[in-house]
Amino acid sequence: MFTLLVALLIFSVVNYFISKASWRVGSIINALIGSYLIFQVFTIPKGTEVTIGKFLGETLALQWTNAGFYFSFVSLLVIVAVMFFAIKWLDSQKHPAAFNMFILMVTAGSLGVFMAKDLITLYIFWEIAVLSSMLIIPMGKKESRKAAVVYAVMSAVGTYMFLYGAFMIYSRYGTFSMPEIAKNLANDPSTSFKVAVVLLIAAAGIAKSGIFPLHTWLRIAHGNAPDAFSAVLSGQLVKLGSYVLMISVAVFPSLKIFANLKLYSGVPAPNYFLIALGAASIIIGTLMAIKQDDMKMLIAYSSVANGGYILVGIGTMDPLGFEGGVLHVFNHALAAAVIFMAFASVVYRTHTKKISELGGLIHKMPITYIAYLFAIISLAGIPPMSGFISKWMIYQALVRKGMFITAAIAFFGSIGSFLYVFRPLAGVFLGQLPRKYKDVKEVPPIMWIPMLVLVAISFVMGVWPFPILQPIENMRADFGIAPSFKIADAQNWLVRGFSGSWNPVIVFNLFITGFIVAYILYTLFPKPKKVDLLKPHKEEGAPINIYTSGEFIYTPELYHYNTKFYAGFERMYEKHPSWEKLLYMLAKFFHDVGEWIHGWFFRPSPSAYTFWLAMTILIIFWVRW
Amino acid sequence: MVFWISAILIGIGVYGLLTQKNLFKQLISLSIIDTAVNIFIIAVGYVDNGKAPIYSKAVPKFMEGAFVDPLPQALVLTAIVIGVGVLALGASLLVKVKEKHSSIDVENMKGVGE
Amino acid sequence: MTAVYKAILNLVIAFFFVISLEGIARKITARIQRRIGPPWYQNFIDIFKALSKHPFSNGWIFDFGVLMALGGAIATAAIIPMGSTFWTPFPNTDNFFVIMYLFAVGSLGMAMGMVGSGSPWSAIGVSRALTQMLGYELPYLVVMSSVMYMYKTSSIHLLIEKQATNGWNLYVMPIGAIVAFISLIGMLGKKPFDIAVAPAEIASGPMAELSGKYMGLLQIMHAFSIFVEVGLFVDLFLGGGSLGWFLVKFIVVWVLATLISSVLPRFRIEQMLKFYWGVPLGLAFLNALFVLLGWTF
Amino acid sequence: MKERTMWEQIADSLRSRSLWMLHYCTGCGAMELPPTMTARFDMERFGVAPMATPRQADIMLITGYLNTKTLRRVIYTYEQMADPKYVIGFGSCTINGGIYFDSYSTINRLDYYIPVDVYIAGCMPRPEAILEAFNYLMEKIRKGEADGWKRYKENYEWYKQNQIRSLGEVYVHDEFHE
Amino acid sequence: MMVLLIVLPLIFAFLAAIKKSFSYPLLVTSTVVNVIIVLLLKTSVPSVHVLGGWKPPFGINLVLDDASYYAVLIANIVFFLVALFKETVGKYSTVLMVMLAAVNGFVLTGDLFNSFVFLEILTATGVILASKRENYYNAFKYLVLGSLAGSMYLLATIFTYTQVGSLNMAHASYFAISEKAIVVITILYLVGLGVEAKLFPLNGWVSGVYGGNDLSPLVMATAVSFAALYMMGRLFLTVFGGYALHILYVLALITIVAGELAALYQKNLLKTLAYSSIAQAGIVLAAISKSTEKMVSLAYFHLTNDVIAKFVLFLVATFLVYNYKNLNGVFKKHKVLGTAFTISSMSLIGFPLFAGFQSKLRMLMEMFKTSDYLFPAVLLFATVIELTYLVRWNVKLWFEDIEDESEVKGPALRATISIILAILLVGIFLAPNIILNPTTKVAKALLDSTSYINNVIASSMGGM
Repeated sequence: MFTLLVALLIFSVVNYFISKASWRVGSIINALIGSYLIFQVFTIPKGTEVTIGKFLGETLALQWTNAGFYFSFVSLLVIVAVMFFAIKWLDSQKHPAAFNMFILMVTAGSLGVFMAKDLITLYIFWEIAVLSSMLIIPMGKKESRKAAVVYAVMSAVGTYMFLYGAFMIYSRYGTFSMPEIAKNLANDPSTSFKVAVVLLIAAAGIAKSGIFPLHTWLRIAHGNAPDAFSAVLSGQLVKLGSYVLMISVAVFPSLKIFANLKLYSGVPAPNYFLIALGAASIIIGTLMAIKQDDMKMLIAYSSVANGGYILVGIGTMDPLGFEGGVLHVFNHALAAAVIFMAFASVVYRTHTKKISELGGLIHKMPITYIAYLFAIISLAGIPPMSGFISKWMIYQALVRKGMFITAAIAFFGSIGSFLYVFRPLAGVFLGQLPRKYKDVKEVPPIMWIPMLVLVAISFVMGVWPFPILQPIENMRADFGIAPSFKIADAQNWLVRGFSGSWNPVIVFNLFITGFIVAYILYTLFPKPKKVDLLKPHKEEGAPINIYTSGEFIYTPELYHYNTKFYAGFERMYEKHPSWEKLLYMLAKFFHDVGEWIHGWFFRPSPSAYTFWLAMTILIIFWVRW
Repeated sequence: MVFWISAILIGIGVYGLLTQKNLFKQLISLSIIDTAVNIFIIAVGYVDNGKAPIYSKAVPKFMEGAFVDPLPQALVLTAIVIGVGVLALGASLLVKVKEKHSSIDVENMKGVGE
Repeated sequence: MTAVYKAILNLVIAFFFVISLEGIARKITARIQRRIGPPWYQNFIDIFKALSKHPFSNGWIFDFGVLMALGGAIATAAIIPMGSTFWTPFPNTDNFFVIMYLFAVGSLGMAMGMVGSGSPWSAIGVSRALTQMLGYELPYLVVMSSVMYMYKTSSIHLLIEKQATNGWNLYVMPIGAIVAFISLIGMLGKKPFDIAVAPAEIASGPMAELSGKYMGLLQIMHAFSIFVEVGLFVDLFLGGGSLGWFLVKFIVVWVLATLISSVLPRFRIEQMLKFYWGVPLGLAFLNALFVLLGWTF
Repeated sequence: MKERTMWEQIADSLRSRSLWMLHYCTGCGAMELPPTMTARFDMERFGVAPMATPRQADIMLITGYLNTKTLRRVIYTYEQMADPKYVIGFGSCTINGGIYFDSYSTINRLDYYIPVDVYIAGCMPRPEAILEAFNYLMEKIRKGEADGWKRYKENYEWYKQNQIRSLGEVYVHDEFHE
Repeated sequence: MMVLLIVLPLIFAFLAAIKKSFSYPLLVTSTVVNVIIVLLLKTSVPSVHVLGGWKPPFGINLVLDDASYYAVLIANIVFFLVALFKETVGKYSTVLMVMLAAVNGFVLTGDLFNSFVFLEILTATGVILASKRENYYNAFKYLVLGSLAGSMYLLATIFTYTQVGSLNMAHASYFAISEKAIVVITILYLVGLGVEAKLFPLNGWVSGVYGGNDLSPLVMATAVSFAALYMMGRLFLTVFGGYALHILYVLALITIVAGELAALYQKNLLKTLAYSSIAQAGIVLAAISKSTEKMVSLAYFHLTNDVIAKFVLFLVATFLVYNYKNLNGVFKKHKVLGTAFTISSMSLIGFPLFAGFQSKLRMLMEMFKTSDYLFPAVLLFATVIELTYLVRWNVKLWFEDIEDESEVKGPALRATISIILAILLVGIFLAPNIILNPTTKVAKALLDSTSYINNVIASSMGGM
């Protein structure tokens, strides 16, 4: 495993030079390597352990666990799809060679994180992933430079809190190895220490997966990163955060650790705190996503909300909730990746990501549209896509636990997700095609095939979820969360909740039946006359042929509703307090302190220097005597 | 007594550095501090009624307390040299400062913003 | 196989029963307004007339949207238990959340197809409809969670069975039932909450471009939706009952909703949201609190 | 008249029982519609209901006079209605221009431009007359005689010619419409 | 032989003063010879050289132990590297030679007053270097602060003399000093050395001097800084046996925060780096003040990494600043320099794969072992801020759209040296022991004052 990672890292540099010669070759090689890696993750036997080396007397090691397998697999699905996508997409980019290098580094870093057995290895690979992704982000448009900095800082805040926590653990138990830490924590009498440590470890996940206090980087980073890379950011890198959150509540068995700290219906207080943060992210992500005009930022906020779902699910430590949260990782990864790739396709053709400048692209890019449509069905959690299964599990868990407020927030986020995913659907793909895009074409197959493949996977897993549920069940058994309780019942085709179940196959069949019945009805009755919505584009002087109150309209984009889509609702919270502004104020505060220090101590004349020298002497004497 | 003088001189120097707007006056203040330190050093080596540390008729052989300590005097010589060097360096710099910033008054200097 | 027959019966009842009820509702409204009103079968005529016309299609997504809407509604209507375990077509799949989300397929299909027609009126209407969904679903789902929490199951036929021993939820948790009923009116898109269609302002909103059979199919879909929505309320709060009783309760709920809606004017969209997130949501949480504390009848 | 199939007969009888009306109100005639709709006369008992969009409407009720500006809209809207569709000319303005007959811009005969199935004479016609017209139209539909929409298709060239002669061209392009 | 390290550059400097045109070749020669001498001296560690036959404590002695050897090695290599850049050195060859002598003397000397003299020479030459590119006012500020600090240093030395009766460090270390006196002495030394060691709030000169021209940061931020921080360890650990370290600790923590915040505010690349080097000095000082063998060793390990990284950063930054008006996207034209810059800054932040990671992480671990929770918190906070501005600069230099269209020919030597040093940083990550082993010896030498005294005393016992 370690050789694999090192080979990836080294090859990423080699690939830079290959890509310098011909970036297309480089990207094809990347895609092939990625495909090979997917194959590879299935072949590594579970429980394999590899020692990397020693660091300050502590052994660093990799371990292949069920959780690592699951997360690696999901990550690789997303990354490989993007790699294939990039083969063509990269010709719109300025730095293809560097992109090829860094995306391979991201892969290596992420896999390393999922394979890590101890916190320091995790940290090292984590930073590799952060560093390389941080260097891809500024390849985008103007705003992306700032985005990279914000991303780096937020990530660093979380990471260093993680590091602090890791060292606190080390100073107490003398080990970094996660299984041992789990054992030690379970027997530790000091509650405050355990709470502090778990929350500090979770901080990295909070920052990375965009949970409430540290969520603001998602908007700017996902919104401005190179378009296809946003798919990796949202679909994969954010999941590193979910992984760490899972470590902090599940690998360190919070139910055992905080057995005396159960707050409400068996949920320990620190978990409850995390759940509260997750709930806050759901609210913020949903509300902010609803009002975005920039489609990438919209989905960025949706990633905040979905990160919240994952955290809420995992945080309950209920078998259903945990499994739902972990499954939501898969669903959101695929959905977000497809959505961002679809947007990348749109931007690739139209060069804008403002919803208010787009419209009617379904006439020109139907395949992209289909991919987007199924992705949002999954994201909104509507059967028969797999997104529903995870949401269902999370709801079941919340209802069973009687966590009504959290449940209400989750419902709010879920219904809100209809609103925000529909906004790009209506604004970008449906409606009237602006005249300037009349010569836009569908993207080439190498770009849409990856999207459709991901969508197909999500669809199949929605109808027959047991292959993806099985690894999660294994994972749950590893963590000892009610291992006797079986959720996925493949024999009876059932997904079981608490005394209530459902059969995804029946639901799918019903849906298909309904569709067929509807289609039969449809064909029975008179054939429709086609209204050509593109007539004004084709024929000079033809008005659009839809209901216009008898008015003649020749400019289709005037008759397209995509600005302030939910104006009535947005108006209700337009004067909301902005956390982002608050964080900027904090940054400004540090900046001002810097200015103050600079102005008082560093800039002035010799007199001031003398003054400070004298003051130092005097103060020290005063303190000493 | 001499200690006090040197302390007062240091005070004067520091006061000058703190209050003077003219860079050359600051340099002079610096020089005053230097001198004060030198006086202090000399004072440290002084022994009441001590003679110059040379074997002479008065003090033909080494006697405790008869000589003033010769080492501080040696040190002071070096320190003075260094002080002069610094003073010269500072003064030459000030010439250049005057050329570049058209003044050696802190408040009137041009182009030293930031 | 019986499951299939039961599902077909569901659909047949949904079709004939609900469309008649819609006609009756028109009649009731007319009587309240001191009119004679159309005959009770007027809606059948309307639907078949619409189906017989020569429609316009605004592109394939328009067709697909309508099909998806109807398909989703049919699928959902097929799952709904009609008052008892016996009349539950799929006892393993009648999970509340499954129904709610399967139901959303229809809404999404409709929204997509209608916006796909290219008319801004439709888009505005859909935006309102979705916002409205945000309004009524929240208190409804909270109440439903407390019901499910109380009986420790989310399977609807089990909830009906539990009510048979425990008494109707209408009595057990009256506050919850009231909130659910208020939400039901919003769900049905009846009068105070029909801003989404508002014919006078936005040319009947989402339906602005629907002609002929599209309109007809959508009316059928609407009928199935009503069956699902009212059926769920009857199952969960009025204790279901045998098939006959189920239909009687269905009529009662429907008539009550019609009576209320026919005397009320229309809410603006943010008024609607403020209304739902005010008292009903508060009551829903209160109900949840009562359930937690065990203060149920 | 062609023999209708059974399905067409059923469809026609259904159509006659469910007339959705798009009313084009330019003038004073609109005043007569509220009483027609509300409790006093209640047109809904005949299955007639107002509709907001031409796509769903069966009848186009043109209340009042038309001029060259509004006729374009009427034609445009009429063409957006789904077949079968019927036109009722309401009031003498649609028949001969009414009291504005000699204006330079008034349209005197509506049926030159779109086929009218029923005219209601009078200035103003009372709600009773309107209901009578509906009933008459229903009867015509039931018999399969209300075939204005077919005539429009068959004589499309002729109608277009008339339209262009009076209007120049049906679709206008000027600074207000871009 | 070790006296040659001081004498040779001085002689060469005099020669250069006589014949100006030879000055640059003389500089190169002297640095090369010095490096060779240092390498040859490896075998004679530890040893004490007694000047002019005056045995300690009466005469001046030069002490070459593990600590001073390492400092001399670094300093001379830095001077050698700087001497390679003919254009940058310009007319300042002579000054550099004097400075080299001063640095070597400052590090090697075993005599307090002698160290004062070298410190003053160091300041004076530093001022001259700082005045390059008409940076007179900043140089003057440095002069005032430097000589003021020199006076404090001198005062402290004299106080020591009154207490110990000798100026020899070994003696000062050997004899107990009265409680009252040692407070005064250590505080005056703290202030005196603090200026050179960039201790807050005595470090006002740094930005002006480092940010003023293209030569002074290269030397001052690396060699001189290293020498000063070495002296800090020597005085406070060896000579005064760990006295006043808590004051140093507090001041160092403030230095870290203040330096980073000022750097965050700063818009000028060179000054940003200058403030960053203040913060790094703070980290080193804080680590020194823990006075355990591991921490001190890590302090110098970190300092070494910082010196390498800063050397590369300043090497690249000075080139950019003085060749382009607008720095946006400038690395697109100089990819190698850019890579070196990025690697060095990442190392400074402490990303894995680079040397800074090793030192920072080890330091954190060590701090936690001694259950000091404040320093790690400050260190991590500082790292976040450091990361902010360094990433900001990297992004700006790599990715912003180019505004200054002028094309300066890529400097091959600069690129080679910077990339080699950058690769060295990666190498240090992979094999940290190449630095850690020597720094562990440094720490041992600094902390073990008994053997230091024994060394010096032994030299006085034996004959010449």
